[in-house]
Amino acid sequence: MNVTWYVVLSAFLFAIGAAGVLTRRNPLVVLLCLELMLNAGNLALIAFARMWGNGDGQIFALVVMVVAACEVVVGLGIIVGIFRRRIPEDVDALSELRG
Amino acid sequence: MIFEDIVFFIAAIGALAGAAGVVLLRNPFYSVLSLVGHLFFLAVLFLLLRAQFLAAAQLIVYAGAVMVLYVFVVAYIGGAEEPLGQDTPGIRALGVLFAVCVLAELCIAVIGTGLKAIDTHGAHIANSFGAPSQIGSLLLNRFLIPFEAASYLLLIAAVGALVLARKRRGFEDMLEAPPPPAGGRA
Amino acid sequence: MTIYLSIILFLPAAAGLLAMFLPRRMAGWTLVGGSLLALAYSIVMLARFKAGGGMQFITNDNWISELGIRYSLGVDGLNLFLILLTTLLWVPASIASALRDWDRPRLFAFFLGLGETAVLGAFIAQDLALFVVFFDLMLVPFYFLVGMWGGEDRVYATTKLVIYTLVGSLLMLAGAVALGVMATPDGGHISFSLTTLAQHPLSGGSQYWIFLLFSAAFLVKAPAFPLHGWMPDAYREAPLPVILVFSAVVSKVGVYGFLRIVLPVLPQASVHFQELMLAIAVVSILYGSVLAFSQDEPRLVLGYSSIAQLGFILLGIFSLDPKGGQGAVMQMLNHGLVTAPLFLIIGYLAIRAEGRESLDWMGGMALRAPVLAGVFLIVALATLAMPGSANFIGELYILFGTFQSKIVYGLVASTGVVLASVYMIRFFQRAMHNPVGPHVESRDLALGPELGVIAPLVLIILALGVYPNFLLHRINAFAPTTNQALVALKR
Amino acid sequence: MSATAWAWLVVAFPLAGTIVISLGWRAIPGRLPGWIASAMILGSFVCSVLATVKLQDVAPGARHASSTLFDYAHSAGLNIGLSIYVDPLSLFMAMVVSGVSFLIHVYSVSYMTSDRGFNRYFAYLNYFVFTMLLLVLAGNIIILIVGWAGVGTASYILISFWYRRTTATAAGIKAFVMNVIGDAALVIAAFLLWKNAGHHVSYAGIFAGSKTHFSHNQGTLIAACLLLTVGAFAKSAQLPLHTWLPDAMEGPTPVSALIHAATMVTAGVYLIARFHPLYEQAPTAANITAGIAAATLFFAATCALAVTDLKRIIAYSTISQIGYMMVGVSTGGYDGGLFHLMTHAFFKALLFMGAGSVIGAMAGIQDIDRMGGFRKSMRFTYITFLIGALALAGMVPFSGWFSKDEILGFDVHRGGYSLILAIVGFAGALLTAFYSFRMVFRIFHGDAVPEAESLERGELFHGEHVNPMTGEHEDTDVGFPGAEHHIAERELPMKFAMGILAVLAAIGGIVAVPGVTHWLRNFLDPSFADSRFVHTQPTDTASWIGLVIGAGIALAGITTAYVCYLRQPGTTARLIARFPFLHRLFVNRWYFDELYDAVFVRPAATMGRFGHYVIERGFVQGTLVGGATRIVGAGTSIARALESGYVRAYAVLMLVGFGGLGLYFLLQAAF
Amino acid sequence: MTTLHLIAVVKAPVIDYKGISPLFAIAGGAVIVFLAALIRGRFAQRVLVPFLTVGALGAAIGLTIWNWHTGPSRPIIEGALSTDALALGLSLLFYISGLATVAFAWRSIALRESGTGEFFGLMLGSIAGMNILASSENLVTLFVGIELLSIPLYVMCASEVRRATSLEAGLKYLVIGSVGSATLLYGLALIYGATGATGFNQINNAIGAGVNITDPLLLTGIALATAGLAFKASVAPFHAWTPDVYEGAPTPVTAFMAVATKTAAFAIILRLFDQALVTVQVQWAPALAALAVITIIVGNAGAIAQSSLKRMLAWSGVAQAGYMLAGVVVGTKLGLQATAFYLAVYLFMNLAAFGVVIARERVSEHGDGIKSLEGLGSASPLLAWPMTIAMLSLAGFPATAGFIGKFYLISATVDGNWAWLGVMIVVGSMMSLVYYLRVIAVMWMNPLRIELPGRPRRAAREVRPVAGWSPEADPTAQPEVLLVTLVMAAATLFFGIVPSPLFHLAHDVGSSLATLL
Repeated sequence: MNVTWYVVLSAFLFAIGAAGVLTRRNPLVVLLCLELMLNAGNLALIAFARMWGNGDGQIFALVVMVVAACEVVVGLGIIVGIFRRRIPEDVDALSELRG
Repeated sequence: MIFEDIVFFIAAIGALAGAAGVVLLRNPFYSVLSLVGHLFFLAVLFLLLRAQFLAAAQLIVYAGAVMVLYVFVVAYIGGAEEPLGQDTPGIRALGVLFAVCVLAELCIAVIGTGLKAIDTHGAHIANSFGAPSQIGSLLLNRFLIPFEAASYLLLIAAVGALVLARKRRGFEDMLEAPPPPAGGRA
Repeated sequence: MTIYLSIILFLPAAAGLLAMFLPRRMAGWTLVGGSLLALAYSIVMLARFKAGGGMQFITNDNWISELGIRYSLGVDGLNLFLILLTTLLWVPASIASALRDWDRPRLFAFFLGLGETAVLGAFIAQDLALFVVFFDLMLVPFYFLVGMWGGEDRVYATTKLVIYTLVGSLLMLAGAVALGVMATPDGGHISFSLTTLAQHPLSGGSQYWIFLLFSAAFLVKAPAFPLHGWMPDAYREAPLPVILVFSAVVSKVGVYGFLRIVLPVLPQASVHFQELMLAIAVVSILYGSVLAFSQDEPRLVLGYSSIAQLGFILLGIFSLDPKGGQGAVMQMLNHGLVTAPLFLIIGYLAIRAEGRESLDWMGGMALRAPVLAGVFLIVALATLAMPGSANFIGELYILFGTFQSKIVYGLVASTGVVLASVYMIRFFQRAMHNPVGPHVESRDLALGPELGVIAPLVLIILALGVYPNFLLHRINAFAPTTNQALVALKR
Repeated sequence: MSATAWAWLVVAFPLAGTIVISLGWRAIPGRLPGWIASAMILGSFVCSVLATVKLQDVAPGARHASSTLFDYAHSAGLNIGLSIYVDPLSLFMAMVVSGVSFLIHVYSVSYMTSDRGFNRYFAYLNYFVFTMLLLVLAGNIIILIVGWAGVGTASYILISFWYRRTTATAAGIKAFVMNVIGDAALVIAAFLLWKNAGHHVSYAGIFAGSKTHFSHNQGTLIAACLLLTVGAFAKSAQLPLHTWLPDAMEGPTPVSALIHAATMVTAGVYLIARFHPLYEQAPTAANITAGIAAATLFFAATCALAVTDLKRIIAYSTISQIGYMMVGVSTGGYDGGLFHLMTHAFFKALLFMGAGSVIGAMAGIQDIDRMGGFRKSMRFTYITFLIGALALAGMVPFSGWFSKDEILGFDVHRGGYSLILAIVGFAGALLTAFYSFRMVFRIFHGDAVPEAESLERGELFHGEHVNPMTGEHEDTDVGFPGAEHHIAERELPMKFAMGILAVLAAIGGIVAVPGVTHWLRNFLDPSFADSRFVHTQPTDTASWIGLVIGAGIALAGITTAYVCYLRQPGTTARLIARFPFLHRLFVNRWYFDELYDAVFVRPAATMGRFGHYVIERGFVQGTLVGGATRIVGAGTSIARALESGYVRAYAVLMLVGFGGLGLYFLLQAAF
Repeated sequence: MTTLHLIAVVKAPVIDYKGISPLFAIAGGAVIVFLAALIRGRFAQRVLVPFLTVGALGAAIGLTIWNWHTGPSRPIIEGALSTDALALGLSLLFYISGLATVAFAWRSIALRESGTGEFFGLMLGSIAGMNILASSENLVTLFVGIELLSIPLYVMCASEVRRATSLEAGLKYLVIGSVGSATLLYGLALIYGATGATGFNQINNAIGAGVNITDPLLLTGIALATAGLAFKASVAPFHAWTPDVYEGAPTPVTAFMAVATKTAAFAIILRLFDQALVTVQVQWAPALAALAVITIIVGNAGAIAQSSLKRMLAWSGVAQAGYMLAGVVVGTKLGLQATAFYLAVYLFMNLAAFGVVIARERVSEHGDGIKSLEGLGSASPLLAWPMTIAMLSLAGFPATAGFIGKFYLISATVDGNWAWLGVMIVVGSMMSLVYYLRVIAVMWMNPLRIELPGRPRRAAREVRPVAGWSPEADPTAQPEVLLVTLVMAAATLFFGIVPSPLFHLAHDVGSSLATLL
C-alpha cells in the first residue's frame, strides 16, 4: 500500500477534526476533535517515518501523544472549573470578551 | 500484499468512521466512545506502518488512560446533550467550507509532490524498525531532550490540572467571595 | 574661546531640567536665565563666525556607529542666523511664560527648554539621522505644551497637531533611512553625514520618491496649502508663548530642511519637481493671504499670513537660484522676527479687550496707547515687507530669483505682496483705529515687562531695515555642492 | 563740503526731526515740536540750495555725482548700495519739496495747534519729507523704491491721521493698497532692467546698459517702461489708479496741500523724467503714458466741474494738473513738465491753504453749496485764493500761465501725436479755468452765509463737529478739527506761509519767460542733455502765440464761470436739467469707485468667504483630515467586528488565514 | 546489523552540561519551587517561594552570561539544542520578564487563587519551554518546546477561577492554541515528510538537494507551520485570540505572555525560517510580508478607541509583531539583528506599561480602563512618567528605544530591498499615534477632578471621590511593581540615548546563524 494513501487518510482525519472544532459547541467534544487533529498528525508522521525508513517520525509521534495527553488534562481541568462556575457547557456562551 | 491492503481499507474506514462519529454524535459520551474506536483503528494502521511500539502506546496510553479520564469527566459534569439551535449563524457553514478547502489543499500537496518515495511502500528497513529497542536508543541519544522535556511537561500538566480543579472554599455557592488571605490554601 | 555647539544645544534643556527641581516660582525665571545664557553664547558665536568660511565650530563624534548615526554639529551661512533667531526668540517666550501664573510651572519650564534644545538641534545637526531625531523630538514638548496649558479644545488640537506633523516626519524617517542605506556603496559602512550623502547622489528614480517623502514632512511643518489642516486649531488653542515660538521658529525648520537636505542631497529630484513646488508655494501665498483677510481672530490672521509668508520662502528656495535662496533664508529670519512681536501684541491687545482675542471686540486702541500703536505699526509694515524693512530685501531677492528662473510664478506671487498689505493693514486698523470698541480700555504699554519684552525685537527689526546686508553678507543659502549640481542639471 | 555731502544732510535733517519728535513726544512742550519740525525742513531746504550752488561750480557736462554710504544689500550677484545721486533734476525736486514743505510746516503749526495729535502730526510730517527727499535723491532704483514706498506709508498714516473716523481709515487703506500696487510694479520693472541692462540697479548703470543691451522700442524695454508708468500713475493718481486721491482728502488740509497736491503726487512725474532715456528708447511706452495722462487731465477736469466738496474739487484739479505734467515729461517736454510741477506746487498748496482757512471758518463743513460771501470777511484768504485760482486757470501773467502753456506749446511744436494731446490739453485748460473760478465765485462771492456773517461780526463760528462725509457727529477727542479752528486772518504763521506762496504763485513764471529768461532750462539741461528733444523747442514767437491762445482760453473759462455763477445764477441748474446724464456721470466721478468695488473689492471678499467655508472647512478639514479619520475609523470597526468573542469564529479566522497561505504556497509550487 | 544497533544502544549521548546549565537551573528551579510550596506558613508562601523563583532566574541569567559566546551554534546533545547567541540572548529576555512577573504577581489575586508555588512553578516551566524553543535545533524539540511553553500558560490564564473572564480566556487560549499546535504539528509532519529529516541543518541541506524547492508538499508544510507559529506570535489573521486572552487573563500573566511568549515565538520563527528554510526564502518571504502588512494594519486599527488598557496593549502588541515580522521577512543578518533588538526594546516598553496598569487596576474603580489613568500626571508622576515614556517609545518617538528599534528595522528592510515594508512600518506608526497619544492625554491633559491627599494646592479643584485615590493609591504602596516599572522605563530611555550595549548583543545574536549573509 503506498504511503500516499496513509497521508491522504491523515489529511481526511485532520479535516474532520478541524470541522469538528469549528462546528461543535460542547467544549468536551471540541477537545476530542483536537485529539483527532493531533492523531492525524501522528498518522502522517508515522507514514513518513515508514517512507524514509528513519525513526524520527515515530519519536515525534510518541512525543505528540504525551503532548496530547497533557492538553487533554489541562483542558478537562478548565472545563471542570467552568462547570463549577456554573457556566453552561457551551463555548459560545463564553463570549464576554470581545471587540 | 493483498492482505495488507484489505486490512488497510478496513482500518482506514474504521478510523474515518470513528472520527466522523466524534464530530457527529450529539452526546459527548458517545463521542468519547467513538474516539476510542477511532484510536483502535489508528493503532492498526500504525502496525501496518511497522510502528509496533507506537501502536502499543496508542492503545495503552490513549484508549486506556486518557479516554478513561474523559469518561470520568463526562460522568462528573454529566455529558449534557449539546443544545440545538441558536448557533451563531455562518460559523458552522464557514467551518465546514474551510475544512473542505484545507482538505483539498492538503490532498493537492500530497498528490502533487514530486517525491518519488511517497508512491512506494517506503524505504527498505531493518526488522528492528519501530521496535522498542530502536525507539529507546533514539530516545536516549538524539531525542533525549524531547524525551525529558515531554516527561517534564507531564509533571507541569499535572500541577496545572491540580491548580485548576482543586477544591476551593466558598466556590460552590456562586458568591464572588473575596479571595482567601494571601498564601491561604484551600 | 572656542565655540562648543553642544553647550548651546543642551543648555536650555539643562535649564528646564533644573527648573523641574526648584520651587514653583523660581522655575520660570530659571528658564529665562538659561535662554539668556544661550542667547549670549550664540552672540559670541556670531561674533566669531567667519563669513563665507564654510562649515565652522564643527563637532563630529560617533553616536550610534551601528546605524551610522553620527553626532555631528556645525554652523555655516545657512543656519547661523536661524540658531540666533531661536535663542533670541526663546527669551521673550520664556519671559512671557515666567510672568504668567501657570498651573504646573516647573513642567512648563522643562518642556519649553526641551523644545528649544530640540529646535536648535534640528538647525545645528549636520547628520541626516540626527536631524530626523531632533525633528521628531521637537514634537514631544510642544505636544505637552499645547495639550496641558492650551485652551478649551487643547487635547483635540494638540493631538491633531502631533499626528499631522508626525505623519510627515515619519515618512521622512523612512525616506532618510532609505537615503542613507541606498547611498552606501556595497560593503561600505552606512553613513548619514550630509556631506557624504551629497557626494553620492542616488539614481533619479529613488531620488524622486524620497524627495516626496521629505517634502511631505517639510510642507506639513511649514505649513503649506493644503497640508495646513492642523494649523487653525493649534494656533487657536496653544498658549501664547508657545505659539509664538512655534510660529516664529519651529515653522522654519521645515523649509530649512529643504535647503539643508533636499537640495544638496536630491538635486535631480529638486529640479524635476521644481514646478510642482513652485505651484504649491504660489497657491499657499494666495490662499494664505486671502484667508488672512477674512479672519476675525488675530491668531488666525497670523496663522494664515504665515502660510503665505512661508509660501514666499518656498518660492525662493525652489527658484533654485542663489538670489532666491538668499532671500528665502533672509525671509525665514525676518518672518520670525516680526511674528514674535505680533504675537506679543496680540497678547497685549487681548489684555486690553477683556481677554477677548477677536478683532470684533477691538478697535480704537491707539487712542491712549501711542507707543503700542507705533510699535504695532512698525511691525505690521515690516510684516507686509514695506520697502525699507529687511523683509522687503528678503522678498526682493526671492522675487528676483523667481523671476530669473520661472518668471510666471514670480508674477503671480507678486500679487501676494499687495494682498499682504491688505490683511496686515486691515489687522492693524481693526485693532488700533476706528471708534473705540465697547469693551476696550485703551492703555499704553507698561514700561516694565510689556515694553521691555517687545522693544528689543522692534529695535532689531529697525536696525536690520537700515542695514540688511548684515544678514545677507553672512548668509549662504546654497552649499557649493548644491550650486554645482544645479548648474550641472540646468544645462 | 561736496554736493553729495550737502545732499546727505538734506535727507538727514527731517529724519533727525522725526526721531527727536517721536522719542520726545511727551517731553517737548507746547508748539515746540512744530517749530523743531519746521526748522529741520528749513535746514534741508538750505542744504539743498547749498548743494545746488556747489553743483553749479562744475562744468555742465559733469553736473552729477553719486555717493554710497554702505552696501545696503550685496549678495548673489545683486549689489545694492545705500546711495544718493545728485544732479540738477534731483536737486530741483529737493528744493521744491523742501521749500514748499517748509511753508506748509509753518502753516500747520497754527492750523493744528489745538489738535491733540499735534506732536504725532509733526513726526509724521517730517517722516514724509524724509522719505520724499530720499525718493528724489535716491541713487539707484531700489533706494528709489524704498523712498517711494516710504512716502506711500507717510501718506497712509497722515490720511488716517484722524483714525477714529471710519471714513479716514477706509481712505487710508485704499490709498495704501493702491500705492503698494505701484511699488510691486516698480519691483518688477527693477528686475527687468537689472536682468537685461547688465545687472545694474544704479541709474547710471541702467541707462548705460540699456543703450547697449536694448534695441530701439524692444518689447522688454516697453514692458519695463510701462511698469514704471504703472508705478508713477499709482503714486500720481492717474487713470485708472486715481480713485484714492479724492478720498485722501480725509487727511488734515495741510497734509492735502503738502502730500496730495504739492509733492508726493508729483513723484510720478519725477520718476518719468528720471527714466527719460528709457522712455525715449521706447517711444511706444512713452506715447501710451502720454495718452492716458491726457485722458486723465480731461476726465479729472470734468469731475472737478461737478463735485461740490471743496477739497475734492481741488483734488481732482490736482489729478488734472498732474496729467499735464505727465503729458509734458512723457512727450519730451521735460522743462515744461517740471516747470509746471513747480508752479503747481506753489499755487495748489496755496489753494489748499486757502481752502483750509475757509473750512476752518465753516467749522469743518466742506460743501461749497453751503458757502458764499466770504469776500469781505476773509480778505486775506480771498486775495491769496484768487491768486492761486488765477494761476491755476493759467491767467496772464501768473505762473500757471507760463508753465502750462510751455507744455502745450512744446507738444504743438512737436506735432503729430503730441498735437492731439495738446488739443486735449487746451480743452482741459478751458474746464480748468471754469472750475477754478467756480470755486472762487461760490465761496467768496454771492450772499454771505451765516458763518461769513458771524465772522464779519468778529466771532469765529463753532458748529457741531460732524464728519463732512458721513455727517455723523464726532467728539473733539478724535482731534478733528481741533477744539477750535484757525483761519489765516488770525494766525501769523498761516498768513506768512500763504503770503509767500501767493507771491511765488504770482511771479513763479519768471524762471522761464520765452525769449526773456531761460534759467530753468539752463539749470535742468545737464540732466536732459542726452535727450533727443534737446533741440526740439518752439521758437519764442511760437511760444508767445501759444501763450496768447492759452490766455484767451483762460479768459473764456473765467468769463463763463462769471456768467454762470454771478451774472445769471441758475444757469448751472438749467445745464444740469439739460444734460442730466453728463451731470450724473461727473458727480459720480464716472463711476470708477463703483466699478472697482464691483470688480475687485467684493470679489475679494467673496473669495475670502469661499476659501474659508468651502476650501478650508470642506476640503482641507473635511476631505483631508476627515477623510483620513473616516478611513481609519472604518478599519477599526472592521477589525473589531472580526473580534466577535466566539472562539469558533477565531478558529475559522485561523483556517481562513491558513487557507490563504496554503493557496499562495501551492501557487508558488505551480509556477 | 543487529550488532550495529547494539553499539548504538550502548553509546551514551554526548551532553554539554555547561551549555545546558541554564535550562537545568530553570527546570530544576521549578521543581524546587513546587516542593517548597508544600511548606505551609505565611513566610514560605510570601517570601521563600518568590525568593527561590528569583534565585532560579538569577542563576539562569548568570549561567547564560557564563555561556555567552558569539559565532555559529554549538550543538549539544546530538544537535537537539544549540547554545548560540540567538538562544542565549533571547532567553535572557525570558528571564528578565520572568523576574518582572514575579514582582507583578506578588500581590495578585491569581497568586492567591492558584497558590504561590504552583503559579511560579508553572511560570518557570513555561520559561523552560521557551528556553528549549529558542534553542531547539530540530522539529521535535521545537514542538515539545512550544507545548511546554503553552500548557502552563493555559493554566495561568485560567488561574483566577472565580472570575468568569479568566476561565473564558483560559479556554479560548487552550482551544485556539491547540488548533494552532495541531496545525503546526501537521506542517512539521509534512516538512519532515518532504525532507526526511527533523534537524534544522539536515532540512536545510535536504532542500534543494533531495527535494525541489517548489515541492508542494514542502511548501504546504511551510504554510501550515507558518500558521502555527504566526498564531503564537499573534500575527494577523491568527491574532484573534490575543485581545480576549490578554484582557481575560490575570494582568501579571498578560504581561508575561505579552513579552515572553512573543519573544519565544519570534525566536523560533527566526530559527525555522532563517536557518532551516532559508534556502526557500524567495518562496516564503512574500507570504510573510503580506502577513506583516495585514498585521500592522489590523493591529493598529483594532487598538484605536479601546477603553481597556490591557486590550489596547494587546492590539498594539499585534501591531508590533507586524513590525518585527518585517525584520524576519528580509532574511538577512541585519534583519535578524533588528528583530532581536526590537524584541528587547519591546520587552522594556511593555513591561513598563503593564507595571503601571497593574499598579492602577488594583486601586482604581475603573480597573484596567483607560479612565483609571485620569489625572495621573499630577496625582502620581512616578507612575505617569513611565507610562508616558512607554507610550512615546511604542509610538516611536526619538530619545526612546522604540525610535532606535524602528530605525533599525526600517534600515534592515531597505537594506534587504523591502523598502516598501519599511514604509508600511511607518504607516502603522502613524495610525498607532492615535491611541498611544490618547493615553498620554488622559494622564496629563485631563484636569484632575479630585483632591489629592496631603497635597495643598492653591487653586481649589472640583472634588470627586474616586476609588483609587485612597492613600494606598500612592504607587509606593506597591514598591516592587513601581521598581520594575521605573527600571524598565529608565531602560527604555537609556537605550534610546545610548543604544550601543543593546547593539552589541544584537550583533552577537546576528552572528549566530551561519546560514545568513
